[in-house]
Amino acid sequence: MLKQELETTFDNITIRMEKKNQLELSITKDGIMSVLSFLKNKGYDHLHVISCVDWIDDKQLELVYILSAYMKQDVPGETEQLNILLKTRIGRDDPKYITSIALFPAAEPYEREIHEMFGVDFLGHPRLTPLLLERDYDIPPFRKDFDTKQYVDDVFGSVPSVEGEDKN
Amino acid sequence: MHIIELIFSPLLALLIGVFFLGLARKVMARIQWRYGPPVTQPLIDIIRLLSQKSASHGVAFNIGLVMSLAGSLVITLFLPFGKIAPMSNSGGMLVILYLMLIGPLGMAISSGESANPNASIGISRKLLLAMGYELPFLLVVLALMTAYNTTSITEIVSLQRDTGWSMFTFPLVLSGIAYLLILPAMLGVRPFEVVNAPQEISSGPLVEYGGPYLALATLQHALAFFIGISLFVNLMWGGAANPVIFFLKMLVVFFLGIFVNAVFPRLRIDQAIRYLWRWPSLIAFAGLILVCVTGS
Amino acid sequence: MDRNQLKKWFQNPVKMAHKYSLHVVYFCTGCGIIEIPPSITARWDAERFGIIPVATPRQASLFIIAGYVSLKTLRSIIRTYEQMPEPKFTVSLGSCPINGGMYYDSYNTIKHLEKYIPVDGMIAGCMPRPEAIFVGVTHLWTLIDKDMADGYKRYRSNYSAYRANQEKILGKLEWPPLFPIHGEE
Amino acid sequence: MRELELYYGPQHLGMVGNFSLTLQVEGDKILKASANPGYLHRGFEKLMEKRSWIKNFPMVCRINVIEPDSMEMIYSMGVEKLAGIEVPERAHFIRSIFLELARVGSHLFGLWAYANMLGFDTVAQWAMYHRDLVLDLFEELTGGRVYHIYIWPGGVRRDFPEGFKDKIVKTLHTIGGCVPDYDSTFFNNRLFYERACNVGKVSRAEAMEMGGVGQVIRATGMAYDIRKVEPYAAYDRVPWNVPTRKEGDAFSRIWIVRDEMIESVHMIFKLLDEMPEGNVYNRIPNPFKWRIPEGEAYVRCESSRGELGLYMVSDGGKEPYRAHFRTPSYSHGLTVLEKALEGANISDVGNIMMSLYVVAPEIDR
Repeated sequence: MLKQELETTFDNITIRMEKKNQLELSITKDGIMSVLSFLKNKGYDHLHVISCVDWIDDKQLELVYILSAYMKQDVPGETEQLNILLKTRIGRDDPKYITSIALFPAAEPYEREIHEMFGVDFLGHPRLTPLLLERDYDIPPFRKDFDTKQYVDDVFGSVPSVEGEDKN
Repeated sequence: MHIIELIFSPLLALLIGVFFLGLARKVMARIQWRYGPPVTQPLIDIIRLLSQKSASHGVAFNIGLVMSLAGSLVITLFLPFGKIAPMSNSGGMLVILYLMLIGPLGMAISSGESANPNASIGISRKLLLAMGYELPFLLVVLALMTAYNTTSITEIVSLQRDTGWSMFTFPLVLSGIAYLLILPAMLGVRPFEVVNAPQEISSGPLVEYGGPYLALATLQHALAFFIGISLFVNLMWGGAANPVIFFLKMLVVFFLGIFVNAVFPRLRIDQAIRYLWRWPSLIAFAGLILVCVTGS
Repeated sequence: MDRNQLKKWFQNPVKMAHKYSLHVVYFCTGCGIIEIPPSITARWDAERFGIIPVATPRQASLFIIAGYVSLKTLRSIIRTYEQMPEPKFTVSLGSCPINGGMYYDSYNTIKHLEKYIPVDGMIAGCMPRPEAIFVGVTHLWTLIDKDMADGYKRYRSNYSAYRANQEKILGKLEWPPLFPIHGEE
Repeated sequence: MRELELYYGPQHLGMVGNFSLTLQVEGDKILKASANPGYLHRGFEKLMEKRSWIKNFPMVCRINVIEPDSMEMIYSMGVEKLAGIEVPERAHFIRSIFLELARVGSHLFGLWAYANMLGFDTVAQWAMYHRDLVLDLFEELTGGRVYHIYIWPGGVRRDFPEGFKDKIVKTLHTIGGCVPDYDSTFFNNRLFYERACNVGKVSRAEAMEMGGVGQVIRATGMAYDIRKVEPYAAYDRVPWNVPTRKEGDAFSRIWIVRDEMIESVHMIFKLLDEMPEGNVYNRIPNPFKWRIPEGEAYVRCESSRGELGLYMVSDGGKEPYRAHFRTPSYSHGLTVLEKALEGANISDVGNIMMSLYVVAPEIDR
């Protein structure tokens, strides 16, 4: 039902439904906002998470918006609960995207985190300040080319132990 | 003899106050299904604190603390503890009422100097709370003074020996009830433990106190506890001629306070003030009118 | 209290008071904090030994670092430690402050806590059970008895090395040094 | 009045984990609050990419220290969905019982934290004692007090030992026998009502757009529970109710916690009655060589603080390519809390925060 509506409304959308309760939509990067507002009007009003996957081989970052309907569970006819995975890919070098706070205020911390962990700039976000991290990392730490073991050896391994500490 | 009493009675007050603090922790622990610390625990804490080095935050920080402790120590001279009453003939209730303000004021000066926002919030709460219970307390004291026609505590106590405890004599019943209602606030136990609330404002005025300063503040707290209970016993429960009986009476009041402490959460400061200025004040006022109407 | 203890009280009341009045500032840095509430509440009741949590470092004498230490926490740990009045003791819970534990390759947790602040005792385990915490505390008592819980003295004497390590990992620290640093006077 | 900047946390008595708030205060009123998490960040999701599927179990349960079991559950569910593993019927029941026990324990911990914040030491101590009784059950069943690693892909690690059912019943009766005590000292206490009523109000519309889940939306009258909506384990095999209230304030959230605990206990009794015999796990391939086919999955379950989600991607390798946990405290602590604190009294910060049941390690991961 929703599937047909989506197919007729948007041209360049790929729809897959392989697993139970899970609808995967892929769309080019300029279509996300219109699909999000379309889904929100359809009752998919709860944004669970905005995730990001680093596909380093394709030199792309994939943003994943996961939505489901909270209010809709009372509506008769819609018995099946769907989790919608809305995906888009953006370039890995100098990634920029638009914020979705206007549609979903819950997106604010997720976008902050993705900015921090993957280095994606969300245009129009009111505070892209550091959320979780203390140090500045050269490569945002959640990217695939950030080697944690190497980093740990470089940074923490080089700290000398304090003199006289081995007394105990 | 008089000199010995002068030296002895503040020490006794300190000792009993510290003992009450320890007993409070033990009793609370038992209510909470725990074994609890030894009764001497506050004493151990004080020894430990006195041996630590801590930072001072300026001259006013030290002076205020000493002033607060000294003010509380002086009150104990005016309070009869059984027969031990070194200075209770001079002065009387009015002096005590005046001196009771010095404790919070000294703490305010001292912790204001530490410039910690938690301390300033805590001290504003402390002064507000003092304002809250002073009004009904003053009304109660006025009623007592009118009823017994004297301001001296020793005389109030000795008069009660003839008439029975003032809490249970006819015109003072209402005042007695009002005093009982504000007693937790005067002792600073829950639900009125708003000043030191560790979970809300990191123990309020005491936030920057460490080492010896905290030891002095603990002693001041112990003294305040002692004064609150002793004043109640003297004014309402007839005091006592014998120090042992007096102590037992104090224990009963203390247990009342601790049981209230165990089963209530703390109120917000505005709720506490609203409570204190409503029922206890009304009852105390009614008690005062009753005394004036029926009095001689 | 047996007779032996009474004798000790007379001999050295200050040391005994330090042993039996450990006021703790619990730094709930990690998983360790989950076993702290059981150990201070009805089941194990740490208050038997005079151990109670306090709200501010100024009032404390024991600093319990309960678990892995992330970089953001390290900054506040150092500040808290420096605010505590001397003598002060530090105990860390769990394997993570000892050598990184299961976060050996995490980019945001430090691996050896004793390189940044002196630690008097380390209780291993993931998580140390409440019993283990009490064993650690009794061990600390022995150390205090033998004057071996001298972390704060080591901090004083090796302050420049500690400060250098802290600045190496956290960048320039915004508060002034607690003790004079060698070579600057 | 002078405006003050007040730092609340990171280390604070009665707070679960390190979490700090910067409050703009005018007098006793909070003008603006901004949350500052990150004190417990370990980078789990990054570390998981370096460890094999089965090695990740010790990692996931440490994300949430209070209730690790729902973390194990969601990870198992994710792996099962990606790899297409079936779970035997008895294992479903055992999982449900186990998770409900964990929910009771976690709620008791939450009650400790909340009561402690209000200065209700006595009730706090009782709650912590009762939680310990639940932990004893876990210890007997799994060998661990806090971290259990009991739920695996394909079932559970081992069956209930002899006589374990009776022990569960006995423990729950002990705890249930104290409900009148809790009621008279805490839940029906007038002062608790005074402190919590109309404090930290979150309306349904606000909760929805801020991403509130769990008690936050159930306190606004919406009976949304993943166990009902998208049943997993054995939650659709027995009848049970979703407790709701209408007001949306701290008082109703804490009452929902109480009602949920009682509902969980009743549910455990029903599940114990209807538990079938049989196998408790299906064998999985050799975990050291285990590869999971390419794909992605989003699974969710109901933890004690609300909906817990896991987005997982596999590229057909030995390790997860990406795992992202959507934890309930994330939106509660970062968006809902900031909203609820605006205009609140300064004494109510901990009150509001613990009634939202914000658990810091969940936010930071």
